Amino acid sequence: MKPLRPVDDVSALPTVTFGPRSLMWWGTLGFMTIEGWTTALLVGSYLYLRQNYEAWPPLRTPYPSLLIPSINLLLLLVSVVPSAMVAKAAKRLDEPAVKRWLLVMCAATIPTLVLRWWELWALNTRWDTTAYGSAAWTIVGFHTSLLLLDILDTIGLTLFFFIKKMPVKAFSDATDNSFYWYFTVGVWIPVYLIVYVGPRIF
Amino acid sequence: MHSFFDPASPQARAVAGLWWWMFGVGFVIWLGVAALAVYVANAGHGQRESDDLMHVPPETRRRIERIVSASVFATVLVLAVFLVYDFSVGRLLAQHPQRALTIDVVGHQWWWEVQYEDPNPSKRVGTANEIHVPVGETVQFKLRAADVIHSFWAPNMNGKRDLIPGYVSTLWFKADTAGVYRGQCAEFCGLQHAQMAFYIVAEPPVKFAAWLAAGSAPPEPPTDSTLLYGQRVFMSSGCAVCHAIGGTEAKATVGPDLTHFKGRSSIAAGSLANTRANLTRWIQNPSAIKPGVRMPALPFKPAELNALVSYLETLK
Amino acid sequence: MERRHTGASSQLVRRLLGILACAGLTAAAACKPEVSQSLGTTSAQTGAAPAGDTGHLAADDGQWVRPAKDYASTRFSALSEINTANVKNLRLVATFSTGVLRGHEAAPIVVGSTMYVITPFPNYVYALDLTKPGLSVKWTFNPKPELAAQGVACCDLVNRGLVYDAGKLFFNTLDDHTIALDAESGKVVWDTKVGDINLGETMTMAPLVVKGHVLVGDSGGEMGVRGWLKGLDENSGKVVWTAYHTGPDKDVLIGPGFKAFYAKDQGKDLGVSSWPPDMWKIGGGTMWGWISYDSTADLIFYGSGNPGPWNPEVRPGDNKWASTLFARRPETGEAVWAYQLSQHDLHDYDGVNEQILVDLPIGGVTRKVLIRPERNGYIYVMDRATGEVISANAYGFVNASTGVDLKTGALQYNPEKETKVGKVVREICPAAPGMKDWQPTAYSPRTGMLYIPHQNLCMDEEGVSANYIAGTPYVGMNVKMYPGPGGNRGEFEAWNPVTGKQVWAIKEDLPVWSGTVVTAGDVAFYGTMDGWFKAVDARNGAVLWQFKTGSGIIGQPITYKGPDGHQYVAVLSGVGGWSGAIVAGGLDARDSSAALGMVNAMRDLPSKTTKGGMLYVFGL
Amino acid sequence: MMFIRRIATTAALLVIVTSCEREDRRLNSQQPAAPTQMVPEVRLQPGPTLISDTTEGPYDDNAYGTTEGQVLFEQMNCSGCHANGGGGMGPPLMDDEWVYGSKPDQIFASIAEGRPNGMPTWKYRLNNQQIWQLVAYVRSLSGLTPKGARPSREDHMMVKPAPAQTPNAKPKNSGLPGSAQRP
Amino acid sequence: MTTLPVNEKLPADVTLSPDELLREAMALDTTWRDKPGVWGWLSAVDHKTTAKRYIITAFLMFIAGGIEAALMRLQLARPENNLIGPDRYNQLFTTHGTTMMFLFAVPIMTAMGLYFVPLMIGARSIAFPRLNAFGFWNYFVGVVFLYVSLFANTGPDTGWFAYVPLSGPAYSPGHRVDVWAQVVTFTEIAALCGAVNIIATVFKMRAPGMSLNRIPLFVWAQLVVAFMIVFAMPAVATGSTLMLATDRAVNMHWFNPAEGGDALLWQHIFWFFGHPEVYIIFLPAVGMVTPIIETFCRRQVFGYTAIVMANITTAFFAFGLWVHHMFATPIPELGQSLFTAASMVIAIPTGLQIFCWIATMWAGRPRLTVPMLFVLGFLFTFINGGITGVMLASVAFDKQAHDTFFVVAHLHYVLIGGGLMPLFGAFYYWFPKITGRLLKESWGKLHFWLFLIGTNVTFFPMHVLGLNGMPRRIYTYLAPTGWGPLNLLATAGALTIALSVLIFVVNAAKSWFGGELAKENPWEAAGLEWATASPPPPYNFIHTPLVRSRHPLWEPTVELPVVVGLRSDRREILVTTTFDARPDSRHNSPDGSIWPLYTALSMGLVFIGSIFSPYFVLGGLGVSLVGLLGWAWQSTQPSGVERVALPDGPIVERV
Repeated sequence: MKPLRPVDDVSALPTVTFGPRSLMWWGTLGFMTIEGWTTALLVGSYLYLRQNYEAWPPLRTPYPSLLIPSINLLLLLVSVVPSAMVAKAAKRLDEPAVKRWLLVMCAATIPTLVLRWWELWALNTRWDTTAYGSAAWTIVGFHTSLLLLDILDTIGLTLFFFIKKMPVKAFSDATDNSFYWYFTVGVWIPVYLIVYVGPRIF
Repeated sequence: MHSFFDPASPQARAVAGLWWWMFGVGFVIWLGVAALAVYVANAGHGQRESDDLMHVPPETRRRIERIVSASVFATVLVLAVFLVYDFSVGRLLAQHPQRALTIDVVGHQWWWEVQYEDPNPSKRVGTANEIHVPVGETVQFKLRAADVIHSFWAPNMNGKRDLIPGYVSTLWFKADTAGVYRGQCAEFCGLQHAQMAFYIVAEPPVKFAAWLAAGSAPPEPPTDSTLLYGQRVFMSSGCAVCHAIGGTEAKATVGPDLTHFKGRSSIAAGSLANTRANLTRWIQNPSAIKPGVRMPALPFKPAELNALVSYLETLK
Repeated sequence: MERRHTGASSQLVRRLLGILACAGLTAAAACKPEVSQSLGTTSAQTGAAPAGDTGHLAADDGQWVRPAKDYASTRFSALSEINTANVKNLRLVATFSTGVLRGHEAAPIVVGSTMYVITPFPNYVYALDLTKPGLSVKWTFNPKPELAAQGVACCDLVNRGLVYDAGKLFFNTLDDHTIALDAESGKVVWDTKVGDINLGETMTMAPLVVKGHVLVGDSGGEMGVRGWLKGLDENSGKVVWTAYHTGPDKDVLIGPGFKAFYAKDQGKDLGVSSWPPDMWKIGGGTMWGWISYDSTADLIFYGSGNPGPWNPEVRPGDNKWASTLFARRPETGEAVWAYQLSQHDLHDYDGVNEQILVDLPIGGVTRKVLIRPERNGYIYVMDRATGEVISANAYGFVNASTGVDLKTGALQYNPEKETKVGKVVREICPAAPGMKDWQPTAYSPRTGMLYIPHQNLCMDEEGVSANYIAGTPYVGMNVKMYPGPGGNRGEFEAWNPVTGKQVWAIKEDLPVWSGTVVTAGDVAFYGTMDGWFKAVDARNGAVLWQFKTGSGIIGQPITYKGPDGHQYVAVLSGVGGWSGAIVAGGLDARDSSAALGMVNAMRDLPSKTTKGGMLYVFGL
Repeated sequence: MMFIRRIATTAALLVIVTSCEREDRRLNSQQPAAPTQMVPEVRLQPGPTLISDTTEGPYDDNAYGTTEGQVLFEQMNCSGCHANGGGGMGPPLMDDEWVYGSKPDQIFASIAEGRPNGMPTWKYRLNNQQIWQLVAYVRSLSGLTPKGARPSREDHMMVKPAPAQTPNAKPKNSGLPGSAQRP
Repeated sequence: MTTLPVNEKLPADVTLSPDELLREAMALDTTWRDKPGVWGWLSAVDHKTTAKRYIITAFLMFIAGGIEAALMRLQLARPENNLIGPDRYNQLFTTHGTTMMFLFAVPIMTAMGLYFVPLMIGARSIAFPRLNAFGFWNYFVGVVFLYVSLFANTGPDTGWFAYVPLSGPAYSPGHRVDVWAQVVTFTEIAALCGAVNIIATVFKMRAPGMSLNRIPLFVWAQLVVAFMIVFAMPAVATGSTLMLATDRAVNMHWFNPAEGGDALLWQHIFWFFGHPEVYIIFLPAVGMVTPIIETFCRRQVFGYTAIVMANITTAFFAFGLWVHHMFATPIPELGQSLFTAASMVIAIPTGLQIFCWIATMWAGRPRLTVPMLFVLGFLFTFINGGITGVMLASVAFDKQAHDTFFVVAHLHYVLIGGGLMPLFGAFYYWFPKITGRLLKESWGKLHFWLFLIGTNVTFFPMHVLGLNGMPRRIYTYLAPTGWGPLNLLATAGALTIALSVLIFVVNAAKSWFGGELAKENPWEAAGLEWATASPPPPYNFIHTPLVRSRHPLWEPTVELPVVVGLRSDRREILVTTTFDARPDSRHNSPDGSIWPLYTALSMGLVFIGSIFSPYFVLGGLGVSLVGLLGWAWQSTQPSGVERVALPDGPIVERV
């Protein structure tokens, strides 16, 4: 074994970092890529199946309704604001603000999940009637699972902030949680356009 | 009779030519690279050059660079030639015939339904598991699947084509050598994928025309009493609810059409030679020969079985 | 009863014509001048009866001796006691329970003072005395058909009626017997078995007696039968001739006298060469609908049913002579001309509908035409001497085809709606029962309009494999029906055949599966499947009166003059038939392909009506 | 420790035995016999309670056999009359009403012998194995067989919920009262 | 020598005394060692522990798959043989394919990465050790599930690519295909967890100074493959879990042509994963070849950059070839030609790498040790498979050879040659690092020769069989086909392979428990993994090494430069910058936890339960929720004073 010669001392380096400097951010990014790609594949398959139809949605299947999905889209977009405020407060290590905005974030995001139920039925078809229905339900359903996971994450984080002493690292986690929420909302925009608006336009 | 190496059509011949070329070039490349690897592994050149673990002398490096670049270039070249050759073969195969005898083939678990198309629908000829084609004439196949994916493959004639539910695929070839060629389902299709074969009988156009003409005529009705009894057994048992015999009341389409059954060389989709003994064995217990086959074993008495087989033997 | 030979002397015919012309003129005097001419021609036509007392009876508007009223199939009654002004006072006079709970599609008939009613399977025949209050039963006849026949009847166990001629009643039983009864005593005169349920044949049509021949056809287009029309000797029941609707010319009775108008229908043995080998033997082309007779030309007209199986991919070719309109000689069955309405039929468009024989002013000339509101969605107006199509206009929403090419006579299919194996083709309109199924139209010479009860259904179809086993269904199609555009499943429509335009229409929620009758009082009657019996103003479609019967109505209303000299209206109520199978057969609506896809369109019917079997008679 | 091992072994054996039955593709096996004794169709019986021998359908808990029954159901044109279970010319099979009883051997008898109101007799056309497979499929339509062995959707037009989605059901009009059945 | 990206700030004459090192090592050992006992064993998160479990399980799967293969070969040994019926045979070949691809090849390649990547880049651990353990347990649940099912006669039987509609609800009743779909789901989750881990680890945890151009080639290969997994595995997850399983369980119509679904969609989706899958197996293997050649030829590899670029191009092209598995399907001819060209182009980077290795050997002094022999075996065998692969890119020829034994031969040449041979070489090469003991060379040579001969005797005749018309996946054939003799030969070859593997197993077992002790760096190799003890301690390195070149241990310096300052009283790891690998922050790595196992089991409940009833999904999710909460609770325990780098401000200390 070669003798070791110390050439640098890292003890002054920070132990909690935010954003791309933190490992967790990379892990989040990795799973975002996987989930985003899965959504893209589903959307690709949806468009592939479209070639099998003379009309899309198939004849006798009504267009998806737009009211609830549009409201929900709006709500999702609005929910980005408290989410950004959480991240901003977390980056200041401002615990009261983080708690406050987390509550607001919960209040803004949980209804989206509730609305999602009607949003599924707003597809105006069942998953087991045609391949169109299957594809639309699967895409929206898959996004629902992302939504559910992220909302559970937010709820858990909020809960923990209120009931226990959180380590400083939790502030970094809170920013990653917001980061993930941006993704969840961002990925919904093309899905909304393709699944709900798309059949009416092209 | 069942081999890519004995092409019996221009299509298969072209591909076989491509293959022999690829084989030759590939073999030379393999031999060259393998020999080189053995040589460098044993020669220990490096000893003469340097003991520095991390670096080789610049002149050696340049020489190696040149050799590696040349090899890569050679690879690209060979691939380019291959690509051109392949495309030319591909274009030959893609030449859609102007007018061709069209044969509809439907893949079933686990047999092949065959229908010869004709603008006059009453001249259509149906058979199963054995396809007669005229030598020197392009034949087009329209391939469909009735249940799962099958793949139609007669290596002596042309490559395979998948039969996929929801799609109609086409395949064509021109047999140029008379003979009997075996083919087989090439896409895994369930329990009896292994025994889903068919035969292509390439014969001179005159003979083929005669065969086709005979195909649309029903067989001679039985006369002697055993045969009549056999026909009655057929009609009054489970046979008639699955099979059809032209000119009789049996017109079912679940199993192969038996109108000219004895004219075929094999039974059970190429599983057995079409002999009396085999036929008897097959009818007695089909799943003993093809486990999982959909044809049931029916409880025939020996006399019935005998008459039935005798009757089937007359369906020329 | 005096026995009349089929070859009635021309002298007699002339005499009858004279009498009837007089009758027509009398009637004409009572109505508006502008319609009198068409009435006159029609009546002359109508009354052109050749034989026996049926001629007198048919001419007598107080009677109703065959479901279609007259040979021209107008279902028009010159009775006018009940009219637009007083129809609102119509009340129930008598009822009679038939004791059967299947679809009652039959028309009661009235001969003299007796009303005869035939029920669905088991095909009881009742003779009801109209002179006694409350329709007392004179006699009952039970033909005791084979129970097993129920297993091969495609669309409920209906019977479309019996017919009276020369003292005898003629009807078919589900198990393929044609029976002649003595009308007075109800005793069997003869009983001929003309079909075989083991081959999938059943009989549901009402026979027609022409020149001493009882014309009967078989049902079973969904069972791989070979369709035919037979002419039976009226007196002995012997089969005089059989005209098949598939197969070689000699079986179809196409002889040297045959001349089709269009090239597509010309050729030798088309009934064989337009089929894959042997398939004509199981190719359907049944005959279970209506026959009309033109005594001047001495031709019967009728259409054959759908080719089998439904799945068109297994029967490439035109599939002649299924879905074909035939003109034949009644005594020999010899075909004079034929016109295939739906070549290589894709969607079960049987051609069995009624044809109404009238003379119409078309393009300034009066032409002898037949009018067919066809199942494929077009009203064909054709020259009945030659088979030329004069016009063919859609009388509802049609997308399965784009029209009829009047040059070639061919139906122009829409390739997008062509059924495919293994692929659902969506929104095919009209659906398999067509724009109009068997339910017959009436024609009023007073208004010059057709009164068409029909449905408005579309469907999804998927071709599947079809296996032929004699005596079992041979369909090869998954079907799912639903309401057509507009959402109303039925319509009662008035149509002007001269202009080829709709005049008025009543949209009904449920298919209008009943027949109709129109009177000189300008009232048209029809029933709905939820049990309403309605009287409407024939001129404008205003509903003037309605009565809720015990079950859905799919029968054919009639009107007659009772022994008391007053006009009555009678109809059988009892839901069923193809469209009512969900109630009559107790089907499960979770399977939308049940009853060949009809159940999906009728899933709410059980909540609107129940089984029944009752005769209703209404009077003022 | 011995105890745990014994439990583990039993559990493993149980898994193997139970799922063997459900997944088995009986290809070469001996054909199941026809029921030796027909179960009466009517509940009403004179005299003391009659004990009858009810047999289990040999394919009721066999997914492959049930699906083979499904194939036969189409090939033998059962679907022509009974549609995809909803009925048409024939009575519906997916409901809980059984004119001639819902027990496997009763259905076997209905198929094999035919029934007077139009059901043809199939015993000369199908062998016992095929009839038993049909029995399993017919029972699966109305949720009478174990759920795991019932077929899912077909590659056809969607016309009805798949048997696997049909809730488990108790039949009506199904032969003898429960107390009279010998297990 | 290139300039260093890292400042060497400390005086040049300080070295650490053995005493200091020992104290540090003991402190680190207490901090990092997995807890003892059954509970500790189940909660272990050390990347080496997890990777070892992976390797052993995957190798057991290799044996299982091999036994299945041997049984199939015995059935095919002669025509019309009656040893195994079609039903069993179908289950066997499906399980064989599924096992070898999903449960052996991909996991073991990932596992080698999970073991060696942190060691090779000088890291204490992996980025997300608990996620790593979770991944393994998922995989393990999948393994157990598949084999319990197989013994319960519920083995999948529609081939490892489970083409619909045969695998769809209408033609595969029962739960056999569901088992396949869920096993695939488990392995996908495992692979994705591994891939995310490797990406984060390689990007953020490299030793100071290990800039992108100094990353060892094995690590490069693992990085490229991790990216491939991230884009390939979701495809099969989509296909099997979101489409096939839902078609089967809740009547979706993805693949029902009647209702607008499409059987070809499955093939597109599957091969969009399936083709990259081959490279997911192949690239790590060639990543193993490079260090073996370097070490035993005592030369740094020729064309480092070229090989890295070759890896990256291969990865890109791998996603553009899937259609060449579908040439026999009715898809447009123009599209096919495009895929032919792409399939041929991918031969170029592969050829380039081979030439680079040969050049390296040429310039070096090869020692024919067992790992080297396996590398040579790899070259012979893989090139054969590669050439047949180029042949199969031809649409015309592929239509003949597709789905025949020719393809079986080709894919085994590629996977055994390109995957298994380097892997065996790697076993011999790294065995001493993992176990601290050397494998016996003589046994190894016997193993190699038998394996090489066995492979060629088994698979070479299959080329001829395929062209003579023998389709794959047939359980029997008739005597007149004339396929008997070559099949018998192939069976003999298969048994030879079995024998050789048996020799390896015995050798490994004997050596592990009583083999010759290995030194820290027995081969005098250059990689950082050899800079620590054999087997490596739980903390990998006492101090994080500092890297000045691609071959740190071949540096002519006497001492190994290290950075100090990481705490030893908690699991602290060094995070460096993505490109230059400058020290950036310290990160607290989590310690052992039972929650990954709990969560994996509850996910198992979800996926396995979903086969039987959708309600299991809801219930299972509820149970999983407990696990996730517990996991999160444990992850948010207070950890004392932290130095927080505010995003746009100074570093502050907070509790």
